[in-house]
Amino acid sequence: MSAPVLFGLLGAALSAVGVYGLMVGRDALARILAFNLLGGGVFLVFGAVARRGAGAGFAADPVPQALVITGIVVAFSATALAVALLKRLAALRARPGAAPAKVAGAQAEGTKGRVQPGGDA
Amino acid sequence: MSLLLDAILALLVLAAAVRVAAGGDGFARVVAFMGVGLLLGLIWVRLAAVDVALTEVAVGSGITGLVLLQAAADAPLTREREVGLLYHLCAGMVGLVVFAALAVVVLLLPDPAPSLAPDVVRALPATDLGNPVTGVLLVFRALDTLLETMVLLVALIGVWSLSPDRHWRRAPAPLWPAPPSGALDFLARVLVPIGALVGIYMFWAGADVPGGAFQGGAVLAAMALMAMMAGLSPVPAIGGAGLRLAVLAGPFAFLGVGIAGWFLAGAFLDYPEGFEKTVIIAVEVAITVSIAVTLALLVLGPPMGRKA
Amino acid sequence: MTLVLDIFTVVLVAAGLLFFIVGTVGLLRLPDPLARLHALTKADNIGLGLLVLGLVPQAVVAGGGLEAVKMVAIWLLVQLSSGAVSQLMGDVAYHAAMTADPAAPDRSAHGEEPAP
Amino acid sequence: MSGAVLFASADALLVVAVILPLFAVPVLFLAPSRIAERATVVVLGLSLLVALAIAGGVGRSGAAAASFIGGWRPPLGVGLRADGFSAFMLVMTAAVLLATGLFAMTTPGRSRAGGERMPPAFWMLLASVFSALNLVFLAEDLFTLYVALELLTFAAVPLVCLEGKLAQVEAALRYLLFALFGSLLYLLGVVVIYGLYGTLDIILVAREATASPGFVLALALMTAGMMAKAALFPLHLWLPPAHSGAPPAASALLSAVVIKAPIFLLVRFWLDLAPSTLAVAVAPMLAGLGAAAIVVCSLVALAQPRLKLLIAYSTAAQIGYLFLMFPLAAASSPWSALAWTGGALHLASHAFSKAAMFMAAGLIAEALGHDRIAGLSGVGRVVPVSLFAFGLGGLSLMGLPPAGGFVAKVMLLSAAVHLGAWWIAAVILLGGLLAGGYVLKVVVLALQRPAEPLVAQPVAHWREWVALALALVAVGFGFVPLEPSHFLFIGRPASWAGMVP
Repeated sequence: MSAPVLFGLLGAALSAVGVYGLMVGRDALARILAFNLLGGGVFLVFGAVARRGAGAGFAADPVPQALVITGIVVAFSATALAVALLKRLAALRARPGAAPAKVAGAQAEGTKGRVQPGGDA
Repeated sequence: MSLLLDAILALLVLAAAVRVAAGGDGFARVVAFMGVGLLLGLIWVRLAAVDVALTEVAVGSGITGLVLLQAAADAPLTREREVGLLYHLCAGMVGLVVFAALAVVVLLLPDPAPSLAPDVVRALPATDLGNPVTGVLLVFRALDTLLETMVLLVALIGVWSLSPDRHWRRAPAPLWPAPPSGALDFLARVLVPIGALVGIYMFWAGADVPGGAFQGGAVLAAMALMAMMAGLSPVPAIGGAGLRLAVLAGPFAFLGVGIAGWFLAGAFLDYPEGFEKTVIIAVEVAITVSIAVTLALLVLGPPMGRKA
Repeated sequence: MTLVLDIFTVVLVAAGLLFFIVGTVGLLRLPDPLARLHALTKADNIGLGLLVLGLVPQAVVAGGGLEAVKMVAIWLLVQLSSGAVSQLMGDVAYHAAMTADPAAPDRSAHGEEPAP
Repeated sequence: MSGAVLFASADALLVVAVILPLFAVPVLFLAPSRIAERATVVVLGLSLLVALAIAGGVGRSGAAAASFIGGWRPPLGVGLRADGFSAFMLVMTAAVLLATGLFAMTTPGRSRAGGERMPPAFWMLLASVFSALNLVFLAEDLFTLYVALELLTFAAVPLVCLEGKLAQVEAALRYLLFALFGSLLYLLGVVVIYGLYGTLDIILVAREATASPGFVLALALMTAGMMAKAALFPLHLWLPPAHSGAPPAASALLSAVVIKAPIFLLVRFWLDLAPSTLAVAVAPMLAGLGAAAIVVCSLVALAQPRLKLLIAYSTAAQIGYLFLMFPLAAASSPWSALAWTGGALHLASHAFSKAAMFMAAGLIAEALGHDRIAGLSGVGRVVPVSLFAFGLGGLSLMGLPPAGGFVAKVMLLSAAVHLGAWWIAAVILLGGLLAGGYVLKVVVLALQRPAEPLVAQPVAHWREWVALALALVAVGFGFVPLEPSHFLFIGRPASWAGMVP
């Protein structure tokens, strides 16, 4: 077995752990973490593909490397957005008025439209 | 021998990943995840992808970890749902299937591997760049990179949109609620200038050796955040014209250069002959600034009710 | 000459690893955060220092002075950041212990009240 | 050739379609919102003209238009390509988004304090959604498509929770996680394809692809990813809370066009990328899920107590029809062209009718202060134009003449009958009956005499007319000829032959 194959298999394993985590994650943080593991696994498989494609004087195919860099930055953006939503959710749940009954009513209010965001305090 | 070391590295990553997915304390999981990121950085070096290794450590582990730590601190663990044993088994089966299928594919990949490396070698001299990865990012697949800067911008708009409209010119909450301690202050005073230098070097060297706008921008963002955590600089209000221009500079300078390419070189995102490297570096300066500012703002989160 | 250098490297790296092992055992075995930090900082400072010191001659022989300078710079940066971060973590752990103990001394002086 | 000539050429318009909407973002970032709002609507209008120009060019020349970014040809570079189907999607999207923009504009004379204005983020996200969708329809590169899908996700998710309420933020987070899961599964498939063929260009991959285990796995991963994004049963659970919780303008664009992007890509993957024998083998599975979506989600829609949730479940059901198209369109028979045309027509008429229905529901809720279906009796007297728009949109969903949905379903039905797929025919008919059930439930109630006098807020009439215009377009599709469309087949099968960089 060669290093690219070994790390390709590791990528497969990380992807599997990520998929499992996304399916069973009990809280949103768990699922965000699982998403990042899955991303790491996908990128690693791509890295193995890149290393196998070494040639023409390069130790690895540069195209997948560039794509993985793009992918990592996109995954970070996704994480930042998800965490911002998660924090907002935690803040809303911590409010005294956020009893379940009120939550159910929020939908009707929501359809009124044109309400200032966050204006339900 | 080196394969043995690689195998140990792989097992460490796997163990840390299982720890991340295992549940329990949020902080512990996030720290384990950052460990996965650092180890993955080593693996990328072993895969001869140093540019990716730098990105993985700076963005995938470092800044992502910072964001996740905030989530662990802010959101108490809420068990949003309880899943039964049967569901666990199903999910485990799905995971196993994913692993088995991917493993088979990895083992059966064609030999010799198809690769675009020869095409890149043929085309790279026309770009005057020494680093093939930068060549792919900024020349051959410039559209992807342009869109990636847009993705960051849209993500920032999305994060800001979580705040009420009236907060759109205010500042995000500081990352570090307690008053800064002496140790942090000292660390920031010494490390921020060094780190800023490293960030600028990473971007500058990226044309010819591993590094580039994304890696350099991430390091600069981390240094800005550190300065803010130590209280050396205030958290900026998001309404300032300078800040907003800095956020827009990268994507729209890139877009502008792309449109100029239509008139000067005959195709969108083509660079005028003889000036390729100059124009590419100029675009990279703008992108680096925007990435640094945008990443830092994404970490800081939506503006809060506080006036800066 | 190379033999002497090699022996020097092996001895120092082995000593460095010993510190890392001790530090790791301490991290796993010691009872509270402050004691664990105490164990870890030893690994970071002396362990890494010995590793770098052991490897510097090899780097000089193989690649000239620049590689050696880089390694020393890494060690210095780790010294700086691990020292400062240990301070911060110790601070947090200390205050957490104080908060958990009702008989703790006045804690307003430490200002760990979370900002609103 | 000089740059100015290139700029106006049909090929260059493909790039313009992608980048033009983005120029609304800096205006919004820097200018006061009143100016920015109008600037965005102007940009939306210009983009519609660009889409029409592309469609006109494709129709006139009878061949696909193409553009190579930076002059680099695939496999190294990225190619954009508009065939008949892409051009059709571009025009449809541009029209719906322009209507959405008009609907969301501030009523002249109403102050900001009245809560009448959409936040600036809405306009920026709208422009970004537009750009991302155009890229999805045009890009021939699998990784560029990944970036486009992520751009679409990041722009669409915050639209769900613009009002910042707890239920909306929950729905947005769930939507985001589903969408990200889908994106990564898709990317995993792309990685496998690169490992097998060393290229990411759809046309170049299709030329080499065989039904090898690796390629089948890649397609399976990409399909699963798109199914999660398209909310195909049983991955539909994120859709109803997200689409029903958003402000009406956002619901309209999410349900009408955003959801179509992954479906468009599935069509590309199974009819352009996959070997046809493989497509024939797999299509019945997709159709089975589609059938389940139609039956289950329609029944759930019938039971909904709120109007917007009902419409959202109806979207989850209507998506099923587009999957019923696959076995019919993949079969090598003259009838498959008719099925293909019917599928495309259904896609467009659903987009227009669903946008109209969400806008109408928003206006009804604005007038009454709630959207409980039980409390809708007599609302037809308060907002007759909105109710008419809702009814016309519903007509198309039911598949009654003369609406577009009718012609689409007749095409699908005749193809199904001639191809001997009786169960598909049965599901199409059953779905129409169920849609009739949930639409008529609302309309009949709304036309009743109210039990007690209704207290209603006035709504802006011109916004009612926007909804009605969309519904009329959906009905207008009912007058297209009942035959396979020539336009949709321009540029198929796909090839780069004859395209100069």
